Amino acid sequence: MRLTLTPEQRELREAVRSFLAAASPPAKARDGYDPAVHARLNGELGLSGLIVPEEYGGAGAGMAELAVALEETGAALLPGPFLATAFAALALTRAPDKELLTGVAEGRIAATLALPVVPDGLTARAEGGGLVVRGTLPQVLSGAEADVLLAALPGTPAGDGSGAPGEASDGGPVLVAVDLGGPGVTRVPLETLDLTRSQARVELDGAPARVLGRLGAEGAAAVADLVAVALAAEQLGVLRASLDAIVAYAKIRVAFGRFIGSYQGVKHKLADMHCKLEQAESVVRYAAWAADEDPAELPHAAALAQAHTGRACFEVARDQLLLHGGVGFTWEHDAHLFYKRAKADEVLLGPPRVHRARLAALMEA
Amino acid sequence: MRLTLTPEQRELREAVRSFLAAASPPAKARDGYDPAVHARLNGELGLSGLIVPEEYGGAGAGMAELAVALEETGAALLPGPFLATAFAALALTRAPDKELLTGVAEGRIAATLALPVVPDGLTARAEGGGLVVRGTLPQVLSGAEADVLLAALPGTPAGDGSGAPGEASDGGPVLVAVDLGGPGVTRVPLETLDLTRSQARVELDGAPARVLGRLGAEGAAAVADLVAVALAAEQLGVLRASLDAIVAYAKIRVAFGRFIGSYQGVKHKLADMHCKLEQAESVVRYAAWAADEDPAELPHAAALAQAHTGRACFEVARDQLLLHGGVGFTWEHDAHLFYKRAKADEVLLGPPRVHRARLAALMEA
Amino acid sequence: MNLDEYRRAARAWLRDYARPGESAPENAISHAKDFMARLYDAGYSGITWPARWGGQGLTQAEERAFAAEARHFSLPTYVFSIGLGMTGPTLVDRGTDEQRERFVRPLLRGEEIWCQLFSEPGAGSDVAALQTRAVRDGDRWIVNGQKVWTSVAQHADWGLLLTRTNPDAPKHRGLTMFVVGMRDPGVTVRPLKDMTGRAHFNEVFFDDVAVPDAHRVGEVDDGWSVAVTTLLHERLSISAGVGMGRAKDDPTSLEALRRTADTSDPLVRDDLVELHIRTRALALFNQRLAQEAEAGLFPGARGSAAKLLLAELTLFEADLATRLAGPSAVVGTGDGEGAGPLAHAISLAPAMSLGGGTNEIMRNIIGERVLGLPPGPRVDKTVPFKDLKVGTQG
Amino acid sequence: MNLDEYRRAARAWLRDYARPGESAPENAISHAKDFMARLYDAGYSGITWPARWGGQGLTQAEERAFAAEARHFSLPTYVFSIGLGMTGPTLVDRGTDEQRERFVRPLLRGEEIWCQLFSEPGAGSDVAALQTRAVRDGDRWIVNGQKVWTSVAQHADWGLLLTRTNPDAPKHRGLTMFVVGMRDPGVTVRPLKDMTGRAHFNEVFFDDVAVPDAHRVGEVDDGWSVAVTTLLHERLSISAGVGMGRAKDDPTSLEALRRTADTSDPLVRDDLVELHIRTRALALFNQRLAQEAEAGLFPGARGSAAKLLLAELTLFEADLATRLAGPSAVVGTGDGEGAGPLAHAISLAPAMSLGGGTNEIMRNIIGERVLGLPPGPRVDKTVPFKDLKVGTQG
Repeated sequence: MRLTLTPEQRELREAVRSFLAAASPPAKARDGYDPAVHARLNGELGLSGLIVPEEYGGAGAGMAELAVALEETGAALLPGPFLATAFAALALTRAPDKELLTGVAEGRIAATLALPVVPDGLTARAEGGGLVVRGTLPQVLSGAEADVLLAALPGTPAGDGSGAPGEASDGGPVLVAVDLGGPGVTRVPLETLDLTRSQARVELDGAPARVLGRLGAEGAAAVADLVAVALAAEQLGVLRASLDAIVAYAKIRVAFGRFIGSYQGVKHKLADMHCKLEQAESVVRYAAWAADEDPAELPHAAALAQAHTGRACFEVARDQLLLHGGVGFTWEHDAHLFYKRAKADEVLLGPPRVHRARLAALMEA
Repeated sequence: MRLTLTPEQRELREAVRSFLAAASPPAKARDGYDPAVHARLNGELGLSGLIVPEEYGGAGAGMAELAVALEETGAALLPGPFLATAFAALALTRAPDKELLTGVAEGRIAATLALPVVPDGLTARAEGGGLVVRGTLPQVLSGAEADVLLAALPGTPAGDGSGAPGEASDGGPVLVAVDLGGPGVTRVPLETLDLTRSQARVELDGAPARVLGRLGAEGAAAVADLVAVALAAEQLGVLRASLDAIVAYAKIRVAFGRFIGSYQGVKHKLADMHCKLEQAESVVRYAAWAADEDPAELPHAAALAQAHTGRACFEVARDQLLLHGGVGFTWEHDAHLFYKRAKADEVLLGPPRVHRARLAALMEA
Repeated sequence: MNLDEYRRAARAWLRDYARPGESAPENAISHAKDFMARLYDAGYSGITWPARWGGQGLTQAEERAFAAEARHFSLPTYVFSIGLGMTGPTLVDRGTDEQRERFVRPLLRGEEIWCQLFSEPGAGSDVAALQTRAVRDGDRWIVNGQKVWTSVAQHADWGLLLTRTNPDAPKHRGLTMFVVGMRDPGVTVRPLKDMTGRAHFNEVFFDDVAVPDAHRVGEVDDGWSVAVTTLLHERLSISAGVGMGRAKDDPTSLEALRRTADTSDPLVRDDLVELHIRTRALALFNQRLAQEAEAGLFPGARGSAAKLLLAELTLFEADLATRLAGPSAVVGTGDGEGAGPLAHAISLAPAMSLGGGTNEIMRNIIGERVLGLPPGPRVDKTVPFKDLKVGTQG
Repeated sequence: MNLDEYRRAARAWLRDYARPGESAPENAISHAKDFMARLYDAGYSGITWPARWGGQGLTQAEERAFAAEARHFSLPTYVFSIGLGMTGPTLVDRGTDEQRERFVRPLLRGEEIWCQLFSEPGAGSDVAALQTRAVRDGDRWIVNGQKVWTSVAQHADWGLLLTRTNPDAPKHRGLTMFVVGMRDPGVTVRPLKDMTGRAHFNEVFFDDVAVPDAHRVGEVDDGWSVAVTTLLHERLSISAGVGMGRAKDDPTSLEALRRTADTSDPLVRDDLVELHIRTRALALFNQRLAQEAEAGLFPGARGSAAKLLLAELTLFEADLATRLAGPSAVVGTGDGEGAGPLAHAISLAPAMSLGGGTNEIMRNIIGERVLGLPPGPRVDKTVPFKDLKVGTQG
């Protein structure tokens, strides 16, 4: 099990970090999605193609590398569909599709994935020689910005007249793609707590869908695990940047004639936050390793990553806001951007207790 | 609802406090039960008769007064069967018995109550014109020191041949008394974490028992609630004394040239401990009021008292030990006596989650 | 009239003139002023204040009795809260007779609205580190500087203003307090948008603002002792109100969560038990403090414990509510009404931990004034202010 | 021999000479000494120590490789841990050649046992506040005073002793380090009973003990810089071992609780999830630190984070285990075998938070040395020691 970065991974981190420091620092995140930055990220750095197999024009890297990238985009609170596209690309590792993978690798296609990985309320039916999808997804990450929606539809036994994708002869989920700019699609942007990343309600009323392949129950579970690990990597970045910000402030802010970082009331809390960071980084590296190297450990590692990192990230983001004092409560300061991203991330894959329940179930097994 | 002490209650507190400060300070508690102190407590202060009705020679006071006394005996870590006798006296409020109440009021009889209030594993049978009890109680509070054991036996319908007390025609529990010095009783003193108060295994093999009266399910539940409130009062005392001890030490112990209480690392923790004390006192006063004045609120108040105070007491006792530094880890120092009493109290009525589960059930209702 | 009669009369008056659940929109100033005038005429404004300056000259007992009754109503008195709770009592305690005569009665009658101008961007927890300068110019003073976190400044007629008059003295010994006219030339009030996206507070800028020396409160360079009086009143008024009432539609309250959460899940039920324990324990503590106060035992610094616990409970319950709700907690419905009540709650939750003294300041107060622990070493009490590090450096 | 070969050879040797699960009873000193001699002869004692003084002159890589293999065995080396981890490295770094020649090889071969004599009743976290005096008397020093929390003192031949030689200097500048013979006249070792009822440590009393000046380590009054070396080695050896192994029969471990707790209760299952999360997160952190160390990146002060987390986990798991077990957690069976394993665990749990630096000290280290936060003001660095408040006052 490798828990440290390789020299190549450290180089990747430096490249992404210095790009974002110039092109999209946290202060810019409140302005929302900047397609130009997104294009440069995918163009100059090829980041959208990082985990796309080489045969589709990507870099063929693994979760360990994606985690390094997501830690940096998280730390910068990068707006836009980067995480959503990564989720979609992870789903595509289980049902590869040349058109989509090539488009993602080239940065032409921004995609998103319906969550949870097998969402409620969508039905598919064969109509006019193709498949159409109906139903509403109440919250789709970057749903207003993405070009394509991937959704894992619950399959039904072949021969069933309901029109679900016939390929799904085991009844397991099937991955389909819907063109979000196409007919039968209504997107309603939602007001979000997290100002730095959008969500949308997506209403599908006979939207044409293309079957990408069968995930099966096991494949769908694996996609959910990969998504959980990817999100944890972003959370690690948010956590680290939150801590860095308040540590820096504690060294320059004075109260009662002393830097506030010299007070144990602040110093000891920052030390505890550092302990959370050390553990979160260890857990995320482990989960990324499991995603790349050990499918048998992945379910446990993914649940652990969300259960630990989601909470740690929010707690650190909350405490950095509080320790900033009054200025941290102002709109102009960045502290609340981290706090809100951390909360939005914590609940992105469901109430956090689902990850703990998953761990409990895996411990029983 | 009255949450403050009356002048009379404050006088009672002062009397018990000054008596114990002289006769049984915490440092003496490690020597264990001193019957002479116990006799003076009951004689000079009449404490064992505090809640015994006046018609049986007691003071006829309520839970509010008993709580005041238990807070002080808790703060002093008083060894011996005082709490056990109070538990028994609370049970007797639901099935009064002249002989026992008079004996308790006069300080002649030390009693205890089998816990939980309707314990498992005891059976009663009519034999030779009387009732005899069989079974083992694995842990009886002050079981080696008490003269009489009270136990609520699950009743069975009248006419059932199993020999349970016939009075219990509703199947609800019946309170019986067993002479712990009598035949058929074996008492095995147990090694205890809490050095200041003993427990014993009590094996009953045909021990003669006397039926005191029917509790019924409701009465047994009420006794359990009263016991929970009484224990919370003791816990409040342990909590307060723990905090007092470490606050005093923080004012005289020096590290790096400053009193340790001047460091925020210590000061802020002590402030949080004070917050727990303020809340615990409020909760205990409320629960004592409910015990005396509002039977409908008692179940909720009793569960709240244990759920809040049991945890707060242990946390404060633990933190005072830790903040004492190395000296707190020595056998000679009193810090561990509070820590161990707090832990023993926290689990006395079962795993602490039972109180939370009770609260959950009451919230549903 | 005994206390019971007083309380019954108050209840009857409130039933007639105040509606339960009535909201207090900040912009309905004229309505609020009308209500205050009626309250004053009925004898319920300034209950404990000296009759000579317009108060009723009664005791804390009557004040508490009225407050207990008023708790069942939502009075439109928000814009007067700074005047009634802080600046008014400061003038009564420390003002000149001319100042009392001029300012107190109009304040009690709701004719004039007050704000308090202490905090600065570089002086939050450490108020005495403030840098707004007042320089003497004959019988007046010229003020320059910036204040922040000022409630109701946009409506205020007058402000109680703490300034630095002697930078060569140690920081507590070179401050002077004034009453400043908020409509005077050179005073600019700008709404301060906070992390909820709303403007609950203001920034106030002073640009060569002239203040007559007759509006000085207390001696020159002795403003800190006046400010301590104000802050003491602030703390009392916060702790008196703490945890006593809450918005009925609070989506993070136990009642709301019991309706919305999945209570078939034992873990959710246990989360609600935890919230219930914390809520009840704090509510009971506040009730006990109130009972002690009614018996003449005032909470003093112990009120800081109630404030700290409320701050922590507020964070806990908003956090819990969002965790229970899951993804929907962080979005609105797309109808332009904002990101939803839970999102607003989690955004607002830190306010209680920051306003009226941070949690760290509360712990210092509890440690030093309740438990009697020694203070930490102070490097800022003797150095001339101009040589002291303040604010944000580098 | 490359690292893999080294590791395989070590594994083979351990299989032959050390048994898995072998216990290390403190009283089997002769057995322990025999084992150390064999370990030394095999080249596994002092792997990174200079060959000139008896070590193997290899690198951290070999040391880590051996440690990784040894983790699967329980070596009877406990009584040598202070010598190997702290006093030996200090002598190698700071001793004279005569001292190295005399002491290092016997230490590595297990012929002599060492203890460390720094802490005093009045100087725990603040070691430099110690009061044990050494007064020069020709070519020797006369020592009087008391030390505490001394592991293995009852078996030790030698102790590394920190004393005060100049009370007129500030506290860090008047200390001198010595090697003292633990069997010398005037040295009294007394077991110190701790809150578990056992004696894991000792008190050591010095009553006119003569120490030759040749046994002085470092310069006169420069003992603090020597002590810092020792404490650095202590911290490294604690953090290296932290969380790596644990007693197989620990009744508070997740494995034990999964066997004993009622896992049909969802709340119990969630408690075990919490324990699992904390245990795994810390274990993974330790593994990451170890991997970094193998790659040449040493943890330094970051090891304090691992130590702090282990201290907190130890408290949490003992507390949790007793809460899950309920009443039976706090009693024995009445057979004279004590109050039971959970009662012992809850008694022992605070030790990790107190020994090797309290949690507060760890947080200071993390804050200042990892995060680079400014230190608090120090009142004790310049005052002559004799004028400084130390220990317990009043």
